[in-house]
Amino acid sequence: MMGTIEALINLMMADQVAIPLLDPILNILYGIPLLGYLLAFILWKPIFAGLVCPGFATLGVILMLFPWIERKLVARMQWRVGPREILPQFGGIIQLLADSLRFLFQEVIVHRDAKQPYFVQFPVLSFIPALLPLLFIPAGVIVAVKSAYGVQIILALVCLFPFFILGLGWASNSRFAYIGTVREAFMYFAYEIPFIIAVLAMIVLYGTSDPVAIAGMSVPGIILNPLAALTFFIAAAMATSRLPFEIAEADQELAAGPHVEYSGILFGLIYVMCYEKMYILSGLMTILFLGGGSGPEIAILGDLSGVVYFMIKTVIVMTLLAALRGVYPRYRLDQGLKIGWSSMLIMGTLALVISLAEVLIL
Amino acid sequence: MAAAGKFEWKIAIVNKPLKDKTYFENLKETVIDTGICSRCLTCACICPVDGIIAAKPVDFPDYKERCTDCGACVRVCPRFDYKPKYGMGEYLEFVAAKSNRFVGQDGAMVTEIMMSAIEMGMIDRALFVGRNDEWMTEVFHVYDPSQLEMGTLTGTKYTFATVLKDLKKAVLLSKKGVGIVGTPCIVSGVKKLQKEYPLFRERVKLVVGLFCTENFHYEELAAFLSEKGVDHNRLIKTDITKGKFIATMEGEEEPVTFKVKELEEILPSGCSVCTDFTAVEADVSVGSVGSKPGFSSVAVREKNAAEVMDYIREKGYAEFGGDAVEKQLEFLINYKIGRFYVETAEEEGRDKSL
Amino acid sequence: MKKIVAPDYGLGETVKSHAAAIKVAIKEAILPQTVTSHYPGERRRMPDCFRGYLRFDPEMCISCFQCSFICPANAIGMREAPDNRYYPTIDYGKCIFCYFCLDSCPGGALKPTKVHDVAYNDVDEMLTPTCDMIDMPEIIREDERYVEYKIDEHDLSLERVKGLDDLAVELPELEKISMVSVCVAPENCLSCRVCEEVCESGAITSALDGDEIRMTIDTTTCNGCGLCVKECSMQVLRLVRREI
Amino acid sequence: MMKEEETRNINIVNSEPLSPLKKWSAKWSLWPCHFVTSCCGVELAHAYGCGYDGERLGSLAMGISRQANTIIVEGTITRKMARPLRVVWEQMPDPKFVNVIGACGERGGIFWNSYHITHPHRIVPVDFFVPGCPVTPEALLRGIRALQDKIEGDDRSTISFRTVDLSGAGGKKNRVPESPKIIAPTPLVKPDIPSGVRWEEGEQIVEMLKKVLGELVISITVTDKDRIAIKTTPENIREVAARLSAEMKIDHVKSVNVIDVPHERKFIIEYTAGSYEKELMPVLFTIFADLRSGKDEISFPSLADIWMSADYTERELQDFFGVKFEGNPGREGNFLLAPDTPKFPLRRSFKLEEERYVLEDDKPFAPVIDPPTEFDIPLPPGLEEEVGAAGEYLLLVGPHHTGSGHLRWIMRLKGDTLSEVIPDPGYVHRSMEKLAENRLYIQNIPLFERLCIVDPFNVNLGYVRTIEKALKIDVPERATYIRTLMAELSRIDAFTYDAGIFSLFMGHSTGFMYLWAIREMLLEMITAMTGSRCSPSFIIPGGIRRDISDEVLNLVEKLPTAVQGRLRKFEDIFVNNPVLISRVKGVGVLSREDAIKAGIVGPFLRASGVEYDIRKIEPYEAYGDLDWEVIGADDGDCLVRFLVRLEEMQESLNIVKQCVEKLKSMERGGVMSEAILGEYSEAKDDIRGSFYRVFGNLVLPRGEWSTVTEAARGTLFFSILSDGDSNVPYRVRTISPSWYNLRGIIEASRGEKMADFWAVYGSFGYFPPEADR
Repeated sequence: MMGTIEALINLMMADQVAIPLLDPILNILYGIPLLGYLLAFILWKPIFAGLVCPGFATLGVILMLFPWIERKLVARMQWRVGPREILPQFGGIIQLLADSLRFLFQEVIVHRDAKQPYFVQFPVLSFIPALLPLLFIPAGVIVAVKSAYGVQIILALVCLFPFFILGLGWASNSRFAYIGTVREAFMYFAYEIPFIIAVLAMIVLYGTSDPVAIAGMSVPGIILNPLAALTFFIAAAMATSRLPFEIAEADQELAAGPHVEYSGILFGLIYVMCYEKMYILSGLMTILFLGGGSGPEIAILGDLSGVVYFMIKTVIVMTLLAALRGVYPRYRLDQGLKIGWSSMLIMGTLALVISLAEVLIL
Repeated sequence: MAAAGKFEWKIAIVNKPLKDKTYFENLKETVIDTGICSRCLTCACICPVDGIIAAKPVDFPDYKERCTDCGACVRVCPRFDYKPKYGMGEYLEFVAAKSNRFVGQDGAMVTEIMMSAIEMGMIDRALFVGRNDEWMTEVFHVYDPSQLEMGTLTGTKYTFATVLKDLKKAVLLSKKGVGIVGTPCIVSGVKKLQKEYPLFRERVKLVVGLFCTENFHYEELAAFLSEKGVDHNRLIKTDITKGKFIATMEGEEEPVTFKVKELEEILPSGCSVCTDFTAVEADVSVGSVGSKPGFSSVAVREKNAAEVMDYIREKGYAEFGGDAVEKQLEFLINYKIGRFYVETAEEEGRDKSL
Repeated sequence: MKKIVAPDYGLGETVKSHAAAIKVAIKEAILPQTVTSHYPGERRRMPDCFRGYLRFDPEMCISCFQCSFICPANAIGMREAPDNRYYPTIDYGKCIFCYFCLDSCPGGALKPTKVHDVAYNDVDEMLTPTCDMIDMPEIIREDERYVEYKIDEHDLSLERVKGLDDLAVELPELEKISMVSVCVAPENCLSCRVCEEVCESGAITSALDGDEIRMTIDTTTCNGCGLCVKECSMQVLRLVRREI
Repeated sequence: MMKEEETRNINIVNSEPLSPLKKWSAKWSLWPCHFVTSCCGVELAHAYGCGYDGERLGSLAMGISRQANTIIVEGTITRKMARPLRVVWEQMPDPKFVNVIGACGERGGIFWNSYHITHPHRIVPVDFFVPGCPVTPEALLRGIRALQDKIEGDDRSTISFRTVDLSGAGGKKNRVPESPKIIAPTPLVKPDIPSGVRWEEGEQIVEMLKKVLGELVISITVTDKDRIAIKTTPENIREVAARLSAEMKIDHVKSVNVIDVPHERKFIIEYTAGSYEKELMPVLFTIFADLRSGKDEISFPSLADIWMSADYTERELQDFFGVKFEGNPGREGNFLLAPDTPKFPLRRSFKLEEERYVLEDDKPFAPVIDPPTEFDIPLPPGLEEEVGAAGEYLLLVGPHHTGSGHLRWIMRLKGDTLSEVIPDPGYVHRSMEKLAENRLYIQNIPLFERLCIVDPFNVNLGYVRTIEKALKIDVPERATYIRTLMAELSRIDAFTYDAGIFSLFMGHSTGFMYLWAIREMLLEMITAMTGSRCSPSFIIPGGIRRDISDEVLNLVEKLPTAVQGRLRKFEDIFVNNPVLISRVKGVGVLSREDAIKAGIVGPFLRASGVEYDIRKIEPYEAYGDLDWEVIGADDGDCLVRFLVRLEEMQESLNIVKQCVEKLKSMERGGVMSEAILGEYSEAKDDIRGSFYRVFGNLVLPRGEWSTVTEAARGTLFFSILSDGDSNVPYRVRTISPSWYNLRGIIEASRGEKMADFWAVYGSFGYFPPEADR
């Protein structure tokens, strides 16, 4: 028994997140029984990836802060201020805390016409595809599950999202939700193929589909194949229902489409899920095109330096996606489909050709 | 215009027989309660607080609170100091005529005279008596011939009209002048108003009197008629010819008829003391008696009315059927005078017996 | 007629206008032309002609009812004060702030304020009786600055000034048009004394003088409210200019 | 029931043990649901627009009732809107809060005795009432702040008064004066009384008409310049209309009117038609016939198949008067009114509550209105079966839908294609016409202004011009320039509003905000000039209420360039955005013929190629002296409809510039016509102190007086029927541009994709309070 624990601790100690800055403190903490074990456990790279970054903790912070960033940024573009009075000294940074608590405490209405078990299940279940990809996304050298097929797995899980949205809409049993769902389904077909082609182009280019390996490449993908990056970015905007492709949710037309009947914490979950999706796609984009956690090494942070770079890049991508809201109006469904099936498909194919050419020539 | 200081004017106090009571109580006791009230509503017309209403009998329900005790009602009441008028009265001409423009009872000359006066610009509105679907009388201000199209303005109404109640309002709203049509008692009221107040002298430009034997209270007449089998919802036309009352109803071929005499049982007391059949004081009196069927007899008494008649002649608006025969009226004139004396005698007799 | 032609974008123009849109967005994200005023921390300074809550000065009121008559929302009801005069009360549950009342008030008894941001928790409280209208109302104020909108040739900008904006407004005195009631047709007078009853200033009096009634209008005390003229059923009275 | 409900939500927030967290989160996350009920919604948009930005307080204007927790009732709740209000309230999860803004929602405001309003606090529990008409954004935010305080446990009104003792020496008890209204008994109601104006072309047209119509008509009268009244009979009217339409090219109806004349036992049915042929453009042809009202059902032949533009108006009158228009394609049931509205409310026999001028006790005076007991709004009978049989499905959009405005669109969809949109208006029908019949002429100025508080001066001007036309008053030159200036500011005001909503419909909130910044500037100007942001009631018969100072003029002078600066950014980010262009180009096309047929007006008609601008063809105010151009286009799609208005805005700024220049060179003062002031001629610079004395007894000459005014969204028709004696109008008919354009929206969206409906809707700048009247 003791032996197993010992072995486990050794295993964990061998693969700890190295943070030179915190070393003195950590060394003391390691010495304390139990707490030391706990710390070792948390700082064990696979666990650290899952629990801290890019996993739960980071996700939590992102979810609490990013909508605020989005709202502030768009507000700025729109000549106004955005959330503020809740904490005027810090520009209302805790706004989302209030909103999410309010959702938590608010009544959840499951209306009579809803397909009731599913109506409650789907928002909860949708966390599976939302959380699992995080295990495969490397923040620098920290990753929960190393896999040679990491990118494909992420892709596969991300592609599960629309099914849950379809489920939400179906379970809502409302006409607006229904139309929103149909739109979501149509859009899914439109962006999925260019999206996959763009990723494929990068896999071809890199010759590997291990996210850690891809992130470690010396030249970022956006320079190698900007067209693929653009295709991926637009497809990501479509997949996350950002303007100008906010077609399924279309507030003014469908009153938020699939989400129209959700209230209280169930809506809170859906709201969170949308941002998770954005986080994952931005993370994927960072890995595929922006070199993941690479950047000038900050010695004092050790392994965390990669994490920091990864997070900065991801948040920038997310911000860009969010900023679209301030710039563009919304396309019509058929236009969205046309863009997906024509321009983007062509762009994706061209990107693939470029990748192949680069691979063949270089 | 007004210099600083005081602005004064004086009004003579009206006599009241019962010194310790208000004017309205005077009016009530001497006229309304004694039954000589003709329901002409001259008092309601002049009342400054608009409190006197055309109830049966005429009343001022909350006079204790609202009456300002100004005496105007007493001052204008034609029956307060009643000197009965009778006979044919003076007239400039007495002709039979028939309007070419309007259709109404007999010659529709009342309508013609009023409309011509409006057309001439003598008056800008005329007060007519209309009726609603229940055959209740209502006042109708006529400004334009097109308003006559609905057809409830012409023809005899047989029930008391409230036309005088609106006279002050009409006079104040009018810019040129007002014409009024009424029974002899209403005409007396208007003349009394004109005598007392310059406002009415200036603004009431034409008073058309109607030949009248009596009028009824609406409720009583309605009850009487329904007893006779007249349904006022379907009533189209009423008429009196040769001592018979004829009521034509929609959907029934045979009109209901009965003798006029029968109506005497519901004759209001105010009418029974009236002896004026031809509206002696009017500017022009119009009636059907005295001329051949389809024509009206027009007794032109004053100059203003003569002007209107000249205008009608000039424009050819009416067909003239020669002079009307005064003789034919005598029966009714005398009937009315006779009735008065019988009534008074009866009443005096009763008094004696008490 | 000047005809508008719809634009037809080629690829070049499309890219260009995409770029233009993005450029504006970036520019505004970095250097925004924000126009937000931070109510309740600061409040907009309204011009003096702003129509807010009304104040009332009983000294100037001639009880002419004109504010009540003109009010399109019937928000002003005259109410008898303990001194038997009729003063206005305003129901802010109906008031539409058109200031017809203020413009009608011949005595200048109604005065404007710039109070407009008020919330009531009970709809019945919204009726403001006369006695409450005399002093400036107190409202909850959290403002420390006031904002003035400055518009110049280039842009609209906000100018923030520390301090509290005074919400009371004194309008410049206007030349009053003073009227007085006179009798133009005494022969039509019914001597009903309605004018006397309606006269708040006590300028109209009646007295028995032998067998006549003497009606008197004291033109010095008459405040020209016009109620007697309006109420006279024979229209024997008229308002005329007071000669000075 | 209501008492429990009132405290329920605050009890939830107060319940232990997590109450501090609950309070804190609820306080800073008051999301108002999208429930625009009336014109105060404009100021709500300002409170959440960039000028005040309600989001600062954590109050995000979120559309959907399920996710929001606050209802801000914006003004009037009509009988029809009362139902959605209750439904929305019930859809919302607890804890939830309700604020009522605007006088209409409290005790009815200017519509206090309307037959179609209710009091929201009798339908849902209300936390706070904010006075104003419309409320200012600051007041709205004060309501939010008060609500926040209430959640924290401090429930109070935000105003307190110092009570001053009024008791003095008791005088004599005074008599209470009577109502100032003069109502003539059995008045003469006649639409064809000549005003005595010489108009030679009119005589020629009458000759022509006589030739065309021959025996079919009773009389043809020139009543006024540019107005010809044709009297006919109910039997002949269809033939008259058919001939006029075929031979005289009279191609649209401006108004259908029913005048109830109970004392003459008749209805006058009146069609006011016009033509878009160059030479007949300014002339109004009033074709009317008397309809005897008997005891049976009253019916009149419909002209909707000859003039499609008469269709909706006939349906509306069917609700109002119970006059059945035989042959009108409308469905059964009420078109405009709620199912439980009193029957035929515009008949004269339907009496409204009378005003009270004296308050006897401390009770505020408002009629007691029972709220509706049922909360669904029925669909037209048989529609669902019909739609099912056609293989289509129904989508009910509104009235509390984020993209519906205040009316319900019943969409018949086949796949993603709209086969038909059936409008269900009337949610903001506040019975202005009926109210106007019960108020003094002058009191109707603010009343009609509530038609459209984003275009207040034009509506104001429309009504006032009608009065001036009747009274034959000339307005002083300075006043005409100020009025023109204001009318143009108002045009920009309305355009920026509509364009803002359009960008929102297109999903572009930045465009909305940019325009709202421009609107803040405009409203600042309007406030500086008049003292009110949205409802100035500044234009009065004979001039304006007071002169404008030079300082304000200096401000206005700078406005055009400042606006243009901001507008350029809006153009870059929204108008020229390729996404927008691809969204709206070629969508919702109305050809010239279709546009005229559907009866659309204003810039939307011009966008379809009809050169019709009342400011040009019949210049009123100062338009004749100014240098400007009519803007039009040929495409008739959503894009040019929008671009035409955008260009028109530039033209308006240009006019503003010219007006200011002219005004600065003019001597100050004298902005009221002395003819109307009479003895009160000192009031010519400032009406203060003499308003009632001058206007209280305003009486119009007898007859019907009609004007058309070019409001921001097109022709605004006013017709006042006066009996010549009363100081209240006998009948006022107004048809607003949005009501005309409603048909345009329906016609243009037919066969388009579902999402394009909002492009069409937005491009028409439909403003429901204006349409519903």
